[in-house]
Amino acid sequence: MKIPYYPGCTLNTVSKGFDLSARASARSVGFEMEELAQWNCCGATFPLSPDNLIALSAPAKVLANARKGGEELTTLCSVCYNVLKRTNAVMKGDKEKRSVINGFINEEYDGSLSIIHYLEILRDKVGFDKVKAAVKKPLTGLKTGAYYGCMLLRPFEDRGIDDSERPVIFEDMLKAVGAEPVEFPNKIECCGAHLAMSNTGLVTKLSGNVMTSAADNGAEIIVTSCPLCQYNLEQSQTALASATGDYKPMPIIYFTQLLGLALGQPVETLGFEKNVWDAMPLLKKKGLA
Amino acid sequence: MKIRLSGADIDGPRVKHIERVTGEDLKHCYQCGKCSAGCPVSYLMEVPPSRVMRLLQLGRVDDVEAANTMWVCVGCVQCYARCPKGCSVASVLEGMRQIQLRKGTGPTLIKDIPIPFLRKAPQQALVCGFRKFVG
Amino acid sequence: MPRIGVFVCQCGNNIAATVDTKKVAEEMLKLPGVVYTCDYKFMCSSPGQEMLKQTIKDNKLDSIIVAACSPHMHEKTFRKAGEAAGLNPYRVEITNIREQCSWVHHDKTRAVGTVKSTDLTRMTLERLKRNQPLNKIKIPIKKRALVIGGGIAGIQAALDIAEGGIEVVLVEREPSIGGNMARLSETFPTMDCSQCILTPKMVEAELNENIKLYTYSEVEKVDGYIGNFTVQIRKKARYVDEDRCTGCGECIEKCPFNAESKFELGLAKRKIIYTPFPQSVPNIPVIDAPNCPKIQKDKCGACAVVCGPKCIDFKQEDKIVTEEFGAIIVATGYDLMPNERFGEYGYGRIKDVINGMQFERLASSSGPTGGEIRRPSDGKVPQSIVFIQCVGSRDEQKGVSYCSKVCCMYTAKHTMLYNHKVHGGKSYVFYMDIRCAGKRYEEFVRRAIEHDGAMYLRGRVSRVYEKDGRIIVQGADTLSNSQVEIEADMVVMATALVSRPGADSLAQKLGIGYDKYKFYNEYHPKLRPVETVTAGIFLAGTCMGPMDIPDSVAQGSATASKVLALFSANEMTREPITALVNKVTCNACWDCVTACPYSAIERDAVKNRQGEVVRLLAKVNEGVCQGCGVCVAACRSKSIDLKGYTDEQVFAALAAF
Amino acid sequence: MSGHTDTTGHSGTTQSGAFEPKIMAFVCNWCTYAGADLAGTSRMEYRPNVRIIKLPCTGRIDPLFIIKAFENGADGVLVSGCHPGDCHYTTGNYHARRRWIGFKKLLEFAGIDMRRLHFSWVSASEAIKWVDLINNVTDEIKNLGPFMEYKGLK
Ligand SMILES: Cc1cc2nc3c(=O)[nH]c(=O)nc-3n(C[C@H](O)[C@H](O)[C@H](O)COP(=O)(O)OP(=O)(O)OC[C@H]3O[C@@H](n4cnc5c(N)ncnc54)[C@H](O)[C@@H]3O)c2cc1C
Ligand SMILES: Cc1cc2nc3c(=O)[nH]c(=O)nc-3n(C[C@H](O)[C@H](O)[C@H](O)COP(=O)(O)OP(=O)(O)OC[C@H]3O[C@@H](n4cnc5c(N)ncnc54)[C@H](O)[C@@H]3O)c2cc1C
Ligand code: SF4
Ligand code: SF4
Ligand code: SF4
Ligand code: SF4
Ligand code: SF4
Ligand code: SF4
Ligand code: SF4
Ligand code: SF4
Repeated sequence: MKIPYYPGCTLNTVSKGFDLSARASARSVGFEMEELAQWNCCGATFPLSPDNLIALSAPAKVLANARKGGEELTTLCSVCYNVLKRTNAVMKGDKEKRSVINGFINEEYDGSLSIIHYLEILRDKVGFDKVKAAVKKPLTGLKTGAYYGCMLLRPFEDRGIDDSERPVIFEDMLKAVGAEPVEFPNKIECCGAHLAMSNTGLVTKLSGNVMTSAADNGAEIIVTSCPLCQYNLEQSQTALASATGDYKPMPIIYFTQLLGLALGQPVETLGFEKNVWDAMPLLKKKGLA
Repeated sequence: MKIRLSGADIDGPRVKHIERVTGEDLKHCYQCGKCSAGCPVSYLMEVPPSRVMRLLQLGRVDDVEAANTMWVCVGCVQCYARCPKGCSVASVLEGMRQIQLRKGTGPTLIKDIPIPFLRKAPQQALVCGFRKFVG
Repeated sequence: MPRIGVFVCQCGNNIAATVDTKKVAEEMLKLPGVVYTCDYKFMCSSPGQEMLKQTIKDNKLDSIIVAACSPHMHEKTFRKAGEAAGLNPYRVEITNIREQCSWVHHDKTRAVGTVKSTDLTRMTLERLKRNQPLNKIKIPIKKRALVIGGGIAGIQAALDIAEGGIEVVLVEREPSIGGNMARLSETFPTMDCSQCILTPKMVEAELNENIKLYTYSEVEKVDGYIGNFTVQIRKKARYVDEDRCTGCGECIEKCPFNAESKFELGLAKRKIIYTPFPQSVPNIPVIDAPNCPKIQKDKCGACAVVCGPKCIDFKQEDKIVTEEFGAIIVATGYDLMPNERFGEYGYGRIKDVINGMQFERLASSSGPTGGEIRRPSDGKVPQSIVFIQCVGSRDEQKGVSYCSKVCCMYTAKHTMLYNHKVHGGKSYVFYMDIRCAGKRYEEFVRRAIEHDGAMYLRGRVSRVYEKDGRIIVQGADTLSNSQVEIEADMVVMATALVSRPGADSLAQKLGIGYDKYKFYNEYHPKLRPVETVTAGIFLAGTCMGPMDIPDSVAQGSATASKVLALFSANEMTREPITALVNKVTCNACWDCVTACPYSAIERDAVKNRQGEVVRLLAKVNEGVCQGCGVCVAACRSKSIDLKGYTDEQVFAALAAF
Repeated sequence: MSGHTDTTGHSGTTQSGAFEPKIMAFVCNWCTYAGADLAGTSRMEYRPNVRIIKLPCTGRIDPLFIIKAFENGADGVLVSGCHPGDCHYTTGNYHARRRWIGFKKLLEFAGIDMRRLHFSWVSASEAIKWVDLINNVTDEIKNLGPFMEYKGLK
């Protein structure tokens, strides 16, 4: 099974580990991620004002190119997923906008692509039971907080990945690889997103809420699907630790890094070295690395 | 506080402009407050989300523009996802931000970006941030 | 040649002032078929009517026209007079020369009025010539009533009808009657204990000789029409012989297995052989077959061993009984919206987030906690409770757009009950509006706030989550314009009242309408609030939309009086203005069937002697047809016509215009 | 014998010789007929050119009725029933309306100027609306002049 894949700009650069571990894991469970021959940045934000069609031309271009290569498109980054999926809905459902946007990008794209997140492939196409069967090193005892953030789930009418209030897809994946998912209330609350640029105080507060919520419920490590979440959580831990004496920073990693580990990829290929808060001591302690 | 209401403000061109740019019908909001209740940055906003809707219903565009609300909104869409009436305060705020940015009257929040940020932050943060704050 | 008489009324000066009635009468006499005409001062007066009757007899008239006031005034009068003189009443036609002519055309020369009156009367004449004598439709009435649904609305209807000396069958889906009210603790606005006011009515329904209870039963099929319904009822297997069971409860006592109690909404367990609640009517247990090891795997059988009168029968099967009724009352009630839809409130994840009906059970002295407010997770008495109103109601995105009408009141009631039972307990209520418009309702809510200390917060809740063993409720108070956070021990959601699952399929069996939420439609929301478009079928209680007990009871009684009024005659007479299919030309396209607003047209078949279907054709059920004529216009092959308003008549009138 | 009788014995003109249109009105029994009755009991005055045919419901009106009315010399036709949602037969008037959409095309095809055909809703309490309607329609048809297309067909 080959599935066309849109990496997005972040995975191509700072978050290379996310990309590599995902590709390797895909091979272990029986599919191939085929990077689009031609792609551009999706714009990293879905414009909320409906008259802002210009902002849709970049993601529409991605979609139009992808459609030439197949009927499906997968991504890893939550933001790319959100932007592409919502843009696709516009291209499919709104004839007028479609023709304007197609005019901008000089294409004839009709919204017929289906956008599926990597997690959805694992759940719906591969099946978590097959993932489980492929596990070589079960992550037994690893108390993991799955942090969804906003973009995988909202807004609900375009969601696809799971119930926007009570998602379980991440936890199901973690169970399949033998880890112990930790339920924590802030798993669907915002990390502060792009305010990282203008208001670090605010980001520290919001990300801090996420992490204390996870830590209070016993998480030893947090997985995400979004480079921006990953960055914000990581960056906020220093301030958080100094503000509240009893908070101990924990590794914030991509879910594919854990997946890859469980599927038997060598730990050095998973990109853990890029993390600010090193995962290795924890993994070693648990006998996983 | 005393507000002098007039039809010219309530149905005025500025409100209509916001409705057109944002695609939202402000009348739909019935002031349940769910958006303000769930918004992660509501506590920081000078005018919380549900009040944004109310002030705009009253035609008080200036009051909303003067507040920090649209600049601290993180765009998490929680307000929209849970609004029982399907209103998107997120879109209203983004639209109002766009209006200001297009006019060049918005504050310049990202004059100087910290170098370490530039070096380490994911690309998407930059792209997104510039989109949100520069238009 | 017909023998037609035309009587032109002067109405004193009301008509004569602007219409030369004499001239109209003379003009009419010139027309073929007319053998007698006259004008007269007051046709409707006694001498006028006498003159009419005498003239009909003397001149052997076979049909007449009275040119006078609107048929809405005196059509009945003159049809009666004609009938008394031996005419078929439908051979009496009225021309309206007063409201349509003399009163609206004030020309003193009488020219305009006379011309128009002559035209109108001539048109009537041509219609009349093509008139068929019609006979009032007489429908015998089967004087028995069926009530579907044994909640308070259905029970009330059944009791009132029985009181009037009429037999009633009450069909209830569950093993006991009582419905939702049986679950309630105390009831607003007077705070009577629900069981105390409901149980006597349930017992009365059981003992009343005129009421036959079919519990654990459902309506399977409905045929016929007003006065003459034939209904099949499925009596589900109870596995207990109803006639012999004494209700001793031995079997329940000895049954070794448990299952979740539907009646207690997951807050308690019950045995496999059970009655839903102690005061069940009838007090006869049923076996929950899917969970009974004896029925499933032939293991156990303890109940049969202990039953003295030997009434347990593991082989019992469903039974279908067929009964006939003259009228049907539907009172199938409501359900609560499944809470799972509201993930943000933590339902399903947090054990102590419950709905209002579960709270009723906790507050009920016959409930799982004996009336003590204890939270489900650990049985502790909650020191603070957050009540969330409008959960699912007034929420067009995830719920329903309507207001559930009773939840503002019952939430206020809950805060009072809580305050009475848990001293020092604090209740918080998130509301959007307080909709308590009944008699003494506003006072009730103010009492909850002012006397029982409920803290009302205007706004919705957006998040409910657990932290350190407490429930954190994050909401907004739009009056103070701030986000509020409350640490609570329990959360009670006032979830929306919705229609019963399967309400639509029952409606289809009955041929009654329902709205997009599957609540049943009344005939007219103001003037015929308990009738349906299907004559003889009535609605009571919450199956038509959320309402409280006083309204449900009022409706139950209203339907009963409708039924008693219907049954006060031995047969019904109906206007014979109904549609009729031409059997020769009908080509079974069924256009009329789909067009008829009353489902009065059936797909019928002509069979040969061997009983084989020769061809299909439409057939109008006269008992149901209301005479609107929609079918006639719908039929492209002109194979259906409306008596009294036939195409031929209309064309004749047009030709005379 | 057809045509408005008038004092001069001529059809379609008054003594003064001015054109007086003939208008056929199909109305439902429950709403418009009662509304017209109310105009009468209130002694309102309106133009005398209209002749009413009462039907149980506008849903009963066969499009052919209208063609026949024109064939029989009508210069204008009026159809009026209950307001949407108020139909005595719950949905009869919806059926009627739905049929008109297709029917309009047919009428145009049959050479009938749509300005000669009026649809309206008049409830039992709308006497004034009825009066205005008749006056307006009469004046409009008067302006259009006699309907000649079908004259001579009969
Ligand atoms: C939490 C809560 C608290 C309330 N408190 C109050 C209060 O204090 N005071 C007050 O006035 N009102 C109160 N109400 C409202 C009250 O419950 C209703 O007004 C009342 O119970 C409606 O009665 P009903 O007979 O219409 O319906 P139901 O009680 O629902 O009865 C319908 C019956 O029909 C049966 N049935 C359904 N479908 C079929 C079928 N197809 N065939 C056969 N039988 C069928 C059902 O099993 C049921 O027994 C409260 C409501 C709620 C949710
Ligand atoms: C401004 C306003 C607008 C409204 N609009 C609506 C609406 O849009 N929709 C709606 O559903 N409801 C509406 N209502 C409510 C509606 O008017 C009432 O529900 C309804 O009229 C009540 O009818 P009734 O027969 O109970 O009382 P009434 O209409 O008051 O009739 C009582 C009758 O009894 C007579 N009477 C009184 N005492 C005696 C006596 N001792 N002996 C003999 N006769 C007596 C009176 O003269 C009167 O004729 C409105 C009410 C108001 C005030
Ligand atoms: S949630 Fe929606 S309806 Fe409620 S106050 Fe906010 S915008 Fe208005
Ligand atoms: S999108 Fe903005 S206003 Fe809406 S909840 Fe998120 S931060 Fe608040
Ligand atoms: S029958 Fe009618 S028109 Fe004649 S007198 Fe009686 S009320 Fe007047
Ligand atoms: S033991 Fe027998 S008689 Fe007693 S309740 Fe049970 S079934 Fe009825
Ligand atoms: S046979 Fe079934 S119902 Fe009877 S006692 Fe055993 S489990 Fe209970
Ligand atoms: S009755 Fe009150 S709580 Fe219930 S839906 Fe209506 S407003 Fe909301
Ligand atoms: S006249 Fe009306 S009610 Fe009767 S069969 Fe025809 S459409 Fe149905
Ligand atoms: S529409 Fe006419 S032809 Fe068709 S089934 Fe009905 S009566 Fe027969």
